[in-house]
Amino acid sequence: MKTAMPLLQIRDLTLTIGTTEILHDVDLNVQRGQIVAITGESGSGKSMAALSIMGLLPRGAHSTGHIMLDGTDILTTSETELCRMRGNTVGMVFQEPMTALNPVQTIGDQVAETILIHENTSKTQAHKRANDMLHRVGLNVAPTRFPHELSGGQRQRVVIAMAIVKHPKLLIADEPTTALDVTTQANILTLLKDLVREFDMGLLIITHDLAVVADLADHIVVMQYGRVVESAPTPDLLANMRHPYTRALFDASRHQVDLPVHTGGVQLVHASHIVRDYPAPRKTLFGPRPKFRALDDVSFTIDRGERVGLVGESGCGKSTLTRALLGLEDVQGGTITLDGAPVFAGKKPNLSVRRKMQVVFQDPYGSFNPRHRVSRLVSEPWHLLDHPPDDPDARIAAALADVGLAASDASKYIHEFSGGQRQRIAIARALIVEPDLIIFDEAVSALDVSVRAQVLDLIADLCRKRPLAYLFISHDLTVVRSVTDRVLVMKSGKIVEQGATESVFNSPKHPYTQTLLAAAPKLPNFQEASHAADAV
Amino acid sequence: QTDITVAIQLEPPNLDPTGGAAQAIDSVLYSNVFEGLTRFMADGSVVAGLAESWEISDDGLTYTFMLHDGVTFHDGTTMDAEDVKFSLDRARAEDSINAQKGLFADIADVMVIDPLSVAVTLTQPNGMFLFNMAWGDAVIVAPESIENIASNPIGTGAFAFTDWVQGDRLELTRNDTYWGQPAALEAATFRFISDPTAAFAAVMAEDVDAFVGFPAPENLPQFEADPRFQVLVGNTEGETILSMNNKMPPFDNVLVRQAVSLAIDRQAIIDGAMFGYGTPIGTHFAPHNPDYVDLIANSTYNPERARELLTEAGFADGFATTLKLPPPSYARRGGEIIASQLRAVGITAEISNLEWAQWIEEVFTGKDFGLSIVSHTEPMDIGIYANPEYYFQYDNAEFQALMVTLNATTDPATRSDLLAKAQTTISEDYVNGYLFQLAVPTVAKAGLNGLWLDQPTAAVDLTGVTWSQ
Amino acid sequence: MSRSILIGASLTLVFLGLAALSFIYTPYDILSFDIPNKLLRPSVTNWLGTDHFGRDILSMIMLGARTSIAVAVLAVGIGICVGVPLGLLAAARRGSLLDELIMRGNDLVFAFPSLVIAILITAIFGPSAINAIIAIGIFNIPVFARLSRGAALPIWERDFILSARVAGKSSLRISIEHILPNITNLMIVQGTIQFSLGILAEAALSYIGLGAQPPTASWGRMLADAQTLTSIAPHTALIPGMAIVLMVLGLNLLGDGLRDWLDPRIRVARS
Amino acid sequence: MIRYIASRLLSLTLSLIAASIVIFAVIEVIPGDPASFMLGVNARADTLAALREQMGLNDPLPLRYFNWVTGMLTGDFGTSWTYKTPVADLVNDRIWVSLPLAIYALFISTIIAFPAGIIAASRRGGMGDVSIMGATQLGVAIPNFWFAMILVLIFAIKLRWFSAGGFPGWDNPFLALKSLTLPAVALALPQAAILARIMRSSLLDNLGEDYIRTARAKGLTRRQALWRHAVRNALIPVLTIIGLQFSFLLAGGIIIEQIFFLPGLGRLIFQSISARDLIVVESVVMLLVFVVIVVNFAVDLAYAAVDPRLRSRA
Ligand SMILES: Nc1ncnc2c1ncn2[C@@H]1O[C@H](COP(=O)(O)OP(=O)(O)OP(=O)(O)O)[C@@H](O)[C@H]1O
Ligand SMILES: Nc1ncnc2c1ncn2[C@@H]1O[C@H](COP(=O)(O)OP(=O)(O)OP(=O)(O)O)[C@@H](O)[C@H]1O
Ligand SMILES: [Mg+2]
Ligand SMILES: [Mg+2]
Repeated sequence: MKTAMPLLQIRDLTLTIGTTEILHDVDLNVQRGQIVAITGESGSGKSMAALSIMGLLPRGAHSTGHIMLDGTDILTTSETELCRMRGNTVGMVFQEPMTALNPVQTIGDQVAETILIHENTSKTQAHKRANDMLHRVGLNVAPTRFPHELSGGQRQRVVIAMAIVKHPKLLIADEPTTALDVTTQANILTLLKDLVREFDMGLLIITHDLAVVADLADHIVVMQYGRVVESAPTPDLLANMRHPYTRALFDASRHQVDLPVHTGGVQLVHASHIVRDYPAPRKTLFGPRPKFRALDDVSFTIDRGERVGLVGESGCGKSTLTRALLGLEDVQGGTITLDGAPVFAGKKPNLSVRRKMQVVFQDPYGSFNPRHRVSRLVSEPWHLLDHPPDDPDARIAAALADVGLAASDASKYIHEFSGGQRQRIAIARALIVEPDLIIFDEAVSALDVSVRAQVLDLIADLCRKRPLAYLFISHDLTVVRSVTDRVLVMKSGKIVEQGATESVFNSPKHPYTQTLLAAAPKLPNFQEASHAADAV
Repeated sequence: QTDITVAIQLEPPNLDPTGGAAQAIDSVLYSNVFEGLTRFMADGSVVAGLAESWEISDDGLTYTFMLHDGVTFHDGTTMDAEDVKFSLDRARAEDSINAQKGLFADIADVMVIDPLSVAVTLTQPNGMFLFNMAWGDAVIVAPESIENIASNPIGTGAFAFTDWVQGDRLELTRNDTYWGQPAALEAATFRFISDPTAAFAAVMAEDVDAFVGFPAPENLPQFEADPRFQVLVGNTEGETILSMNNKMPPFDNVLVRQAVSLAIDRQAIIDGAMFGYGTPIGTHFAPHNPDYVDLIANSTYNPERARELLTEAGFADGFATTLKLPPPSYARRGGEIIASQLRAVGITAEISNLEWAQWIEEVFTGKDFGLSIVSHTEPMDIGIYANPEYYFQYDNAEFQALMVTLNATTDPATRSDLLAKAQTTISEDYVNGYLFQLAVPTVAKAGLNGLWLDQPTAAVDLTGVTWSQ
Repeated sequence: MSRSILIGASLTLVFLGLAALSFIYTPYDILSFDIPNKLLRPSVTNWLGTDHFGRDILSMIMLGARTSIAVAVLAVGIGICVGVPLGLLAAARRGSLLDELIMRGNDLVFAFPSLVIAILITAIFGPSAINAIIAIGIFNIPVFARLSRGAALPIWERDFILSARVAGKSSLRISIEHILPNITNLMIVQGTIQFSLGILAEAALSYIGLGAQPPTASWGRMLADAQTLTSIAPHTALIPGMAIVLMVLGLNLLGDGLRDWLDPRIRVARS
Repeated sequence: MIRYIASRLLSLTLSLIAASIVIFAVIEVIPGDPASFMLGVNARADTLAALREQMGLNDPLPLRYFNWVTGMLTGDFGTSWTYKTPVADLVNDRIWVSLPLAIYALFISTIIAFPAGIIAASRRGGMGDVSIMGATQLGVAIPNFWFAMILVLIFAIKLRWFSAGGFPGWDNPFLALKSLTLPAVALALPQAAILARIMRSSLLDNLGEDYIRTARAKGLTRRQALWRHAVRNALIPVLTIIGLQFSFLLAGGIIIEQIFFLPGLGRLIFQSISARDLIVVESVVMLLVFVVIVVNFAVDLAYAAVDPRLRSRA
C-alpha cells in the first residue's frame, strides 16, 4: 500500500559522536498504524537511531541527513519546537523500567505531567486523564503510588502510559521488554499491539529478540555497524533474507546444538528437601525477624554426565539454589550431597567436595577481577587443590586451548576480550580443575545470538570430549531445550515439574509450565514464513 | 560621653577577689567595686582607704583602724567594724581559699572596739602590714552578700556591679551613694579580648575606648601615629625573669647559671619579643622603686665568657635542658629568642608551650623544669627568694636571715640598705636570668584622662577617669 | 591526563620539592635569629622577606612544607592503615554484629566535633607534632573505613567474588586479593583529599599553638605569629597563607583529576 | 515509618550513651589540677585540699560519672569551677551566639552553593561551570581563620563597615546580625564551596539517570527536567552534607569565635580547656555531640520526606 507521505521518514541519516561515526546513511520509514522493528546486534546503533528521532542525542553528537516526522525535519527544528513535539507527536518507552521513573514522584503525577506540559488544563483534569490512561494500559493500582511500590512490568506500563497519554502519532519503544519476564513480556507486547490498532499510531520498536520481531512487526529493519543492511516487510524478509548478516542472525537464534547422547550413569548430586530461608526486614521493633523462604522443599538428583536444565521466572530461587549446591551458604533444611559427601560442612568449606564442582556466571563483565591477568584468573580454582600442579603454564594453555583461545592470551587482562571470549575464559576457569559438575547460571543470557550459538557449541563439544554433568540455568526456554536431557521447572522456590526435556516441552503437565511455554515467543520456520510470504 | 568601654586581656574566672588568684578579678573590681582598709595609688604608694586613720602600738604589734563613717555596701547595708573582722577572719581561717593567705599569716587577733574602730593584733612586727592590707585580696566584704560574691560582687566602691555576660563583657554603673568623691563616669563596660589580633582590630575599629595591657606591642607605633589614639606605656611590678631550677643539675652550679645569664642578649629579647617596650633589669626588683639598685653590669651579654664558664663548669660540649613557657607573648616569643641565644653557646633548650594550668602544675608546683620564663607581677616580692620551696628552689640561709631581719625592721633607711644587700646577693648568685621589667601599654582614645599609667597592682581604676570636651 | 592533574601535580611537586630540598639546603639558617633585620620586605637578599625574628621567610616556608607534609602524610597513613582494614572487615562480615559495631563506632567518631577533640588531645598530651598527627589521624579512620566498606560492598556482590569463594578462598584472602586492588584507586584519590585536609588541620592546630613546637617551622604558626603584623608587614601573613592555599589547591586538583582519570567508567568512555 | 523512627531513636540513645562514656573517660585524664589552677601561684596545700573537697574531685570515678549523667538528664549540668555559675546558664548564654551564627553561616553557604551548584551542573563544561568550579577549589583550599583575618583587615579596619568583633546582644537584632556577619561569611565560604561541589556532582549524577531521559521524552525542556526532577533527587546527598556542616559550624567556629571574640560555645570550650574547667568541657562537648546526633536523626527524617522509598521501607 502506498500512502502519500510516511509518518516518519529518515533519509541519509549520518551520526557522529566526537570523531566516531555511529550511524551511516540510515534510511527508514514508518506509516501510521504500522509496526516497524529495528533489530541487530548490540552496539549496531539501534538506540542512537531512536534517540535521533527524539532529538535527545548525547552531548557532542552531530547528525546530517533528514528526519521528517509528521512533516517537520527534526534536525533543523529548534529545541523549543522539539520540546513541544516530544510527548505530543512522538512518545518514547525505554528499556529499563526500574530506572526510567523518577523515584520521588507518584506515578499519577508523572503521567499527568506529560499532559500539563503540553496543555493548559487544570490539574484535576490532567490527573483524571492520567488515571484513565493508567487503567487503559492495564494498571490497576492507585495513582498515588511511588515507582518503587510497583513491579517491573507495572512500571513499564506506567512508562507506556506516560508516552501515549497525549495520543502521539509515533511511539518509539527501545527494548521495552528485555528486562521483563517472559509472561510479563508477552502481556506488554500484546498491549503495545492493541494500542497501535486503537490509536492508529506508528510504532518503531527496537529489539534484538528475533522471535519478538517476527511475531510483532509489519516491517523489519536489520542494522549492523551503524548501517541498515536490510529493510523489508516481515513475511518478505523472513522468506528471502537477502543479506548474509540477516541470515546469520536468524540462523544463530534458531541454532540447534548437536548434543552427544547421555547414556546414563551413577548418581552424582543428591538434593533432598532443601529449604533456604532469608531473614526478612522486621515488622515490629522487637518482634522475631520474619523469614522469606527462597527455596521450599526442593529435591532432585543429577547423574554423572547428565545435563539438567532449570527454568523459572526471575526471582524464583535459581541463583539461591546455585549457592546452596556450591556449598557457599548453609541451608535451613534438607541435605545436599555430591558423591555422597555433604557440600556444606560447617564454617570451613569442604575442599574435597568443592573441587568436583565449578560454576559459570551470567555477566561476562562482572565475573572477573579486572586487575588480574587471565592466567591468574583461570588458575584461581587451583586454590582448591592441596598442591598446585607442577606445570601451571602448560595447564593454563591447555585449558585456554580447550575453549578455543590462544596460549598467549594468558598474559592479557580481561578488558582486552569481548563478551563471548570472556565467557569462554569463564568456562576455562571452570574446567581447569576437571570438575564432575559445572553449574551454568544464565551463562549465555547476556550474549548476542551469534556469540551465544558459539558458546553453546563449545559446551556441546566439551561434553563430547569427556563425560560432563551440568546444571544449566536459564530463563530462555529455547536454549534450555537444546542443551539439556532433563529439565526442572521452578516457581516461587518450589520445583513444580521435572522430567525429560522433550516430554516436558511437548506436553507440559503443570499449569505454570504451560503458561511459561505459551508466553515464550517462537521464531517461525523458514518454510512457514515463505509460505506466508507467497500467500501475500 | 559619660561612659567607657575598657578592654583587658583576661576575663576574670569569677568575681571574688578574696577567693581566687586571677589578676583579672582585681583588674576589674579593685577600687572600682571593692575597697580595703588601705589602698594603692597610681604611683604605688599606700594611702588610707576605708580606714580613715590608724594607730600603731609602740611594739608594732597592734594596729587600731578608725573607719570612715557612713560607708554603705551597694546592697544598702552599712560597712562597719564587724565587716572588717569578718573579712580578715574569713581570709585567715583554716578553710580559707584566699590565694594570698600569707598576707594575713601574722594576724593573731581581730577585735571590734566599736562600730567604727577595730584593733588588729600581730604575732610579730611586720613592716609590710599596711602594704599588705592594700592588696586586692584584703578588701572588705560583707557577711550578708558573701554567699553569691563570686557571681554578684557587692562592695563599697564608687561603681556597683550590674551585669556579666560571661565570655564577653562585664558592666558597672556609678554608685551614687558613694562615701567619697563620686566617679565622673556613669557607666563602665569591661570587654575581655585576649587574642592580639582581635585586640588590634577592636581598638582600630574603635569598638573599645581603652585597652589596658594591650597584648601586641608591635602595633603600638601605629596607634602612636594615629591622632585618634593615645598610647601610655607604664611600669608594672612584673620582673620578667628566665627562671632556673636551682636544685636541678646543672643549674645547681653557679657557673652554669652565670653562663646562662651571660649568654642572654636582653636588648634583643626586649626588641624581638616586646618590640622595644620594657626596662632591662639585673635583679629581681622594680626599677621605678626608690630602693632599686642597678646591677645589669653583673650579667652583660657576653657569649664568649659564657662558653668559657660552661667549660669551667665541665660542660664544654654544652648540655640539653627544657624551657617551659606559659602563654603570654613575652614568654613565648622571648622563649624562642632565648632558645636561639642559648643554642649559640651550646645549650639546647627544648621549648614546650604550656597553658597556665599545666605551667602551674609542672613548673610551679611540680618543679619539673630546667628553665622557664615568667613575669612576677606581685609588688615587692623579693621575699620569694627566702623560700627554698619556691619553684626555682633557691636555698641560701644567709639570704633567708636577711629577709627575717628586713621584715622586723620598720626604719626606712635600714630597710633600704637591707633591700640593696638582698638585690645584690641574688644578682651575684645568678639565681635567675633577669630580663626586663614588663611594660604595660595602654591604648586609649584621645581625650580620655585619668587612667593609671603604671600598674603597682593589677587594677583598672576608673574612679578618676574623665573625658575631656 | 587532564589539565587539573597537570596543575595539581605541579603545585604538589613544587612543595614536595621544596620540602625535600630543605633537608640539604635552605637559603638561611632559621635557628639563628637576626632581630635587627626583622620584618624586611621581600628583596634580592631575602626573596620572601624576613619575619619578626629576622628569619628568612623562604627558608621558613621550605621547612614548614616539610612539617605540614610529614604531619598530613602520617595522619592519612593512620587513617588508611586502620580505616581500610576495618572497612574491609565490615564489608566481609556485612550485616554481622562486627559490621554493626564498626559502623556505629565510625558514626560515633564522626559525631565528635573534630577540632574540639584535637584541642583536647593536645591539651591532654601536650602540644606537639606527634599529638597533632594522632588527633588528625583519628578522624581519618572513619573516613577510610566508611569509604572502603562502601566501595567493597558492591564488589562483594560481583560474580568474580563468588568464583573466588567457589575456589574455596577465605574472606580474608578475598579481601586482600580481590577487594583491596579494586578499591586502591578510590583510596588514592581519597588519600589525596585527606592529605589536603590534613594540611589544613595542621595549619589550624598550629595556628592555635597546638601543632609542632618551635623551633620547628610550621605554616600555621607562621600565620599565628604574623597575625598582629598584618598591618605593618602584610607579607608575613600573606606568604604562609598563600603557601597553604596553593598546596591544598594543588592536592585537591590532583585528587579530582585522578578521580576522573582513574574512574573506569569515564576511562572506558574516553578510549 | 514509626518503626523506622523507633529504630533510629534506639540507635540514637545508644550513641549518646557511648559518647558520654568516651567523653567522660577522655576528659578525666587531662593533666592539670583544676584546684591548683584556680588558686594560682601562692596557694597553700590546705586551701587546695579544701577546694578539692568542695569540688567533689575526691569521689570515685564511677560515682562522678553517674552524678554527671543523672545531673544532665535532669537539666543540671553542674557548676562551673571557674565561673562559679551553673553550666546550664553559661551554655544558655553562649548558645544564643553560636546557634544563630551557625544558622546564619549555613544560610549564607546554602544560598551561595545551591545556585552555584545548579548553574555549574546545567552548564557542564562551559565557562560558567569552569569558573564556578575554579572558585570552589579555591574556597575549599582557603583556611577559614586566614580568610577571617583578611576579612577583618579589609572590612573592619580599613573600610570600617563592620565591627571587628564582639557581640552586642540580641537587644538590637540588627546590630546583633551585623556583628555576626563577618564571622558567618568567614565560616560560610569554605562550606559553600564544598556544598556547591556536592550539589553539582549530585545533580550531574541525577541528570545522567534514565528518568531524566524519560522526562525529556515527555517534552520537558532541559531546564524543566533539571528543576522538576533532578534537583529534588539531588538533594538527598546534599542534605547529609548540610547536616554535617551544621554540626561543624556549631563547634567548628572555635577559631573564628576566637578571632572575632564572640562569646560563643567554641570560645567557652577553648577557655574551659585552658582553665581545666572539666565540668564545662564535658558538658559542652556532650551537648555538641548530642546536637550532631540529633541533627543526623533529623536529616534521616528529612530523607524520608524527600525520598518515598525510605518512607515505605520503614
Ligand atoms: N554517549 C555516547 N558517546 C559516544 N559513543 C556512544 C555513546 N552512546 C553510544 N555510543 C556508541 O554508539 C554505538 C551505537 O550504540 P547504540 O546504543 O545505539 O547501540 P544499540 O544497537 O542500541 O545496542 P544495544 O542493543 O546494546 O542497546 C555503540 O558503538 C556505542 O558504543
Ligand atoms: N541475600 C538475600 N537476602 C534476602 N533475600 C534474598 C537474598 N538473595 C536472594 N533473595 C531473595 O530470594 C529470592 C530468590 O532469589 P534468586 O537470586 O535465587 O532468584 P533467581 O531465580 O536467580 O532470579 P534471577 O533470574 O533474577 O537471577 C528472591 O525473591 C530474592 O529477592
Ligand atoms: Mg540500545
Ligand atoms: Mg539469578
